[in-house]
Amino acid sequence: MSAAAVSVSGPKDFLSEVMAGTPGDNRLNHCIQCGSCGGSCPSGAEMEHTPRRLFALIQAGQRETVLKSNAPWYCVSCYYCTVRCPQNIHITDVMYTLKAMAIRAGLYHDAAMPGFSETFVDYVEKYGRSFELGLATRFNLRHHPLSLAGMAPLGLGMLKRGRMDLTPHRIAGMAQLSAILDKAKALEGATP
Amino acid sequence: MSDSFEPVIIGFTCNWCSYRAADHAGMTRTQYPPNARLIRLMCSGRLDPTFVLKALADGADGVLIAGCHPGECHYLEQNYKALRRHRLLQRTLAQFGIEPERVRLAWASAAEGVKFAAEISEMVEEVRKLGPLNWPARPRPLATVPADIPVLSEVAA
Amino acid sequence: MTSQQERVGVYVCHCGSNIAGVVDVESVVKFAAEELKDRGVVLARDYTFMCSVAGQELIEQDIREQGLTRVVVAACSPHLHEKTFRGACERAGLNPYLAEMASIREHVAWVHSGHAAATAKAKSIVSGTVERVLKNEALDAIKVPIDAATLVVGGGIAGLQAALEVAEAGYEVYLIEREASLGGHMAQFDKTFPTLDCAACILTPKMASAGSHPKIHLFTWSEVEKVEGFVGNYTVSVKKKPRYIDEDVCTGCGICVEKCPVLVVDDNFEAGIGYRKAIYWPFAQAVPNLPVLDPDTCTYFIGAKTKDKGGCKACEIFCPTVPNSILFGQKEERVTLKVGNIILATGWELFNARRIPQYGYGRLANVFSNLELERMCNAAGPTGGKIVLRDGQTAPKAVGIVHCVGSRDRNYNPYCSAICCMQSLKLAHLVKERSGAEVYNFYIDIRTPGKDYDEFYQRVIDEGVHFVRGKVADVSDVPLGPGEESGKLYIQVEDTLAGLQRRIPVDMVVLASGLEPRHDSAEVGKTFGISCSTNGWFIEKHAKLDPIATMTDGVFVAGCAQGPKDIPASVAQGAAAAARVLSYIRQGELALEPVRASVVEEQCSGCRLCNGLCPYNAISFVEERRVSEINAALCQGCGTCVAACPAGAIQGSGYSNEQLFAQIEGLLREVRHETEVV
Amino acid sequence: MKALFYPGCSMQKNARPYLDSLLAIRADIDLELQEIDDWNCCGATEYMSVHRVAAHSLIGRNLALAQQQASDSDVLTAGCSACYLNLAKTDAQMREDAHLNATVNEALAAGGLAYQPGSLKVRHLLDVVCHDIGYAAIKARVVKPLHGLKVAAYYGCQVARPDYDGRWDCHEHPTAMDQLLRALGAEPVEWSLKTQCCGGHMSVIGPEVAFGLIRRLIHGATQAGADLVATLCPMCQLNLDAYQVEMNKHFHSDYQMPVLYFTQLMGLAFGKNAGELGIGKEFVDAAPALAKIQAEAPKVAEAKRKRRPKPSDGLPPPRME
Repeated sequence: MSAAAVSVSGPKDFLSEVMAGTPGDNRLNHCIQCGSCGGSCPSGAEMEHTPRRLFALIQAGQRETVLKSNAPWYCVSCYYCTVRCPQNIHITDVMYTLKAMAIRAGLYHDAAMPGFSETFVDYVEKYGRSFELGLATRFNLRHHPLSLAGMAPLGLGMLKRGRMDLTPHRIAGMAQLSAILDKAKALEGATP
Repeated sequence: MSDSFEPVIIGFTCNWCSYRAADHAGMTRTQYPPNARLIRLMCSGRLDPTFVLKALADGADGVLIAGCHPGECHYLEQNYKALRRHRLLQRTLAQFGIEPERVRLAWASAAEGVKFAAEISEMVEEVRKLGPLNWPARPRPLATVPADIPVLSEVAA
Repeated sequence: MTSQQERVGVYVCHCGSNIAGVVDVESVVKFAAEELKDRGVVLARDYTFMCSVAGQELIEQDIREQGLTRVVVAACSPHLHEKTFRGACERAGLNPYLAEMASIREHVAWVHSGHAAATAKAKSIVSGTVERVLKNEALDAIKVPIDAATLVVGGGIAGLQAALEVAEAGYEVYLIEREASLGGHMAQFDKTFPTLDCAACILTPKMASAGSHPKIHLFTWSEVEKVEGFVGNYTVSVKKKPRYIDEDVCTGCGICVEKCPVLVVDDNFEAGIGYRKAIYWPFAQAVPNLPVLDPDTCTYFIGAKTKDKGGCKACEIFCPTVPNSILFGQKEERVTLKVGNIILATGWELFNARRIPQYGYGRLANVFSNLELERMCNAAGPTGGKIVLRDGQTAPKAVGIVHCVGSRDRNYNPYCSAICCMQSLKLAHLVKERSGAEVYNFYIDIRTPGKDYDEFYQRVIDEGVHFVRGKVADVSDVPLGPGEESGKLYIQVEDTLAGLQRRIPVDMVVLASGLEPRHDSAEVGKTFGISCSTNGWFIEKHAKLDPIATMTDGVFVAGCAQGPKDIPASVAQGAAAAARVLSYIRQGELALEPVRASVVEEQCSGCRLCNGLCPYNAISFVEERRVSEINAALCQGCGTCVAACPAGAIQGSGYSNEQLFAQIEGLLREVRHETEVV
Repeated sequence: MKALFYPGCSMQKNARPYLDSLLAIRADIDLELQEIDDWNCCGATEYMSVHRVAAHSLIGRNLALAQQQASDSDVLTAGCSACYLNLAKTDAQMREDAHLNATVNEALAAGGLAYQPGSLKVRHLLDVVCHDIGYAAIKARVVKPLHGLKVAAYYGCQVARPDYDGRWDCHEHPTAMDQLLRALGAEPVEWSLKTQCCGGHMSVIGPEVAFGLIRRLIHGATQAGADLVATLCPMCQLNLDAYQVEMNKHFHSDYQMPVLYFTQLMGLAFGKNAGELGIGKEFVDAAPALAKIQAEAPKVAEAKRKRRPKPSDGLPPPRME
């Protein structure tokens, strides 16, 4: 084995870190590499690594490869893998953990994926509600400027049918929500 | 000695299910706290209530009574007698000021090492919270038959 | 005190590193030798393996030379080696019941990791055992006579083997089978792995031998309802279900079956892919060679129930025997049997793949179970051995075999069903041979640990069967993209070796459904006084050293009732169970643990409280003397009456109050000392 | 019955027809909804990807407000699958994970709030309608049965999975909506894709993946002979309806499969007019499909006379038993 293939932190550390970051009895260490997750995944064909492969890489301590993978970002949260997993691993929850870890480590490979999530989060943190028009526009402007024009008919169609707001709605308890989220983030930063 | 209180538990187990559940915990290397010491009876129905009183009087902080699951007794239904005696025991001990949690009844089949270990772990934590049992206040010298412990005739059946 | 006169030897076993790796054995020995000296311990030793011949000789030598009167062995669970060490004592002339074991492996070393706490606990246990053994009494084993007749429950290959072995040795066997014929699941198969012997060719001779053996009394279409008694002396009540056939008259000519106009799906023998009549042969080579009438589908019975008048009666009309063999009025019968031993070979059931909806079984026409495919491969089956789609005609061009259906899956059964890999390889071979179809096996691991099994796997690879490593995600009849053809079944899977998601179009899917315990195994276990594992299989006495006996003396297990296994293992276990039974029979009587209750009449007040407590009705009241009395032959030694007697008049040998009080004191030795110090 | 109601952002706008139709039928089914005052966005599947604890706290605020405002019902219902799942997930994981529970409550305390996990029963609207109101009560309200309308009941992912509280009969092939449709007089079609993914956020971040999934669903419903798809989730409706047009462009196909909310179909069966139910705001026009509704119940094909099976019939048919 080449030196580069050996993880610096040691394989077990990364596995423990991912498990600790995922709530409940997530059983990630029980993976038997059967592939029922990768087989069940609606976007599995587009993933650089199937969930199964990611779990092997996690066990092997390949932190960077895992956190750079597009796989977690292609997760659509359909939970097929979770309910079908013969080892009852909470796979979807692990995907959330990996996304958050990738953002923290700044290791995501295509900014578009986390970009969508982060844009969404921005709106929620500013208004307390999501705002589809703003979200789609800002996301596409930032990441897919060319496709913006292509999607315009859909946006217009939504507006025409009264299914899209032109301005965002702000909740009354915005200060309260901000206080909660700030505290939560501080606590999240404090605990791994 | 560590400063935290380590309770001593005496466990009465039956030959067919719960003692073997303890064996099964061993075979599957299921870890649990070392506070319990087991006594094998042929059946939980053999449990004479005075055994429990004796154990508590001699320094145990809690007593576990473990038998086969209801309906699975090796001797058909004798574990139901253990169930009845356990209830009466708890009532009687309450009159002595002893918390009912100190006498726990559990069912475990020969295949349930994990359950048996969990019962012990839970019980150790519960009794740890209750603290040491100093009852009766003065210990007896070794090897005397506890003649002054009341025989619970109403517990018999 | 008596303890002053007794000479106790304490032996602490290392069990290699099993005990010594956690418990400080030397410290335990020192404790016994020094601290327990005043309790009568005259010597304490440790040894790597006490159970070895050398270890046992050590004890024997000490008994002879040091004059030990009591022995304590701190080692594994008494369920493993109590007999071993009692045997050693007996050989040295010490009553075997003056020895006791202290379990410091299963109850200490294997469940605790802190050395200090584990060692302290081991000392308490040794102390408790020493106190107990001081109160032990010399006892004699109880001898019970063994009835030479044997009950075998289940007429599959395991039960057949057991029954034939016992009968060949010259003893009576009652063979009970729930279905209408002997044969079990093996009779449904076409070929057997890995040799591809025809299942019927090797099974039916055994069925015929059992059917005609003068020592074997066959009860098919029958079930055991109740079992009473104990080893050597069981009374068994058997329910014979009505076949509506006069077994003594019927010649098995089959005209009734031919004339019956009602055709129904045969969910039993044909696994749902074939038909049978309302009066039917269980299958062609059935033993006994008698049809059975199914009142739920018979026109006469349905008519009699709904309209108060029967109809049809074609079977009766055409029956050529005199008197007529059809008995519409036949009723359930009950038979009582006396036997000394029981062999349970009740077998398994197929996992119901409908529980995994994503595989489409029961919904998609061309998804079959492995058992259905076994019938399809069988020349005597509904398709005459042709591999066809649901239309009964079209041969599949591609077939996918899905492994681990309901097995190795915590959503269903966590265990490996042990036989499905080999069965799937066999089916792959047969499908390929019969239809020429491309065959894909989808597996997690191929498990071929039997003799010549992996060689068979290699052969199937050579035959061109495809292998894809991945647990199948789903089977669907809907194409994903415009490039996918309609009318196919798509197997979606991650090819884990290629790291790709694949969708493989096939015409037929075969689900390698796993083995499950019989749905009523818990109830059956209760009837025979044995228990089931969490997965529902009968629990053997010891997983390694006694996989044949059970916790109930005189009840043995064989075949899949004890856990999934293949035919050779079932046959071996059936024969082994028979050997155990024969050994009991030849001994003529059996030595039982002398754990029994007895009444000390002088102390008995005649309150009768104990009378109703005994589950075996062993306690009766003697009017003349106004005392209760215990029948030692009936008593099983549970001790409930001992605990209940308000006068303390009932003695429990082996588990006396004195022994148990002493053990409590011994276990709490250091706590008592501490409190005294305080 | 009475229930606390969490509408969610989608129902406010893009899924307005869902909300409108729900409001239109609630009196008929005797469902009293108490909207959580000043609720905030649930974070969809996005917030959880960025900040896990903050995401649970974001959801926790809604749970805490609901618990505070609850008067005589502990049922909290949401119509959007993602909202429902998020609320249920936070409640379940706070129950299971003591550390998470403590952390979220510490965050909530910064806003003067607290939530006791398990104090509310989080339920999807379909669950409340089918299992609490019940099919019999619904059937009794039907004045214009949807006779002749073949509907593919589409549940999507997040209602039946992971199903923290065991509310559904099956993770893959639930039957509640099928039974509801039957109660309305419609004919649910048998199809394989009831809980397959609609594409979720892939329609925005990776449209080609989404188009494949959308096509499969629309094709599956068409192949099963459905006149329309009934859904219970704004995201599913948006992907299957609005993106159906884009998907057609992508594959050069011409699927025309209308997608309506189950509440809209309930409204039709209860005799409400289409406008009141928000019908007409869908991209793929539902009018041609709805025109198939017949006044009379279609004659059930007469049960085939029992005849003896013949070998030419092939093997006995598969059964679900």
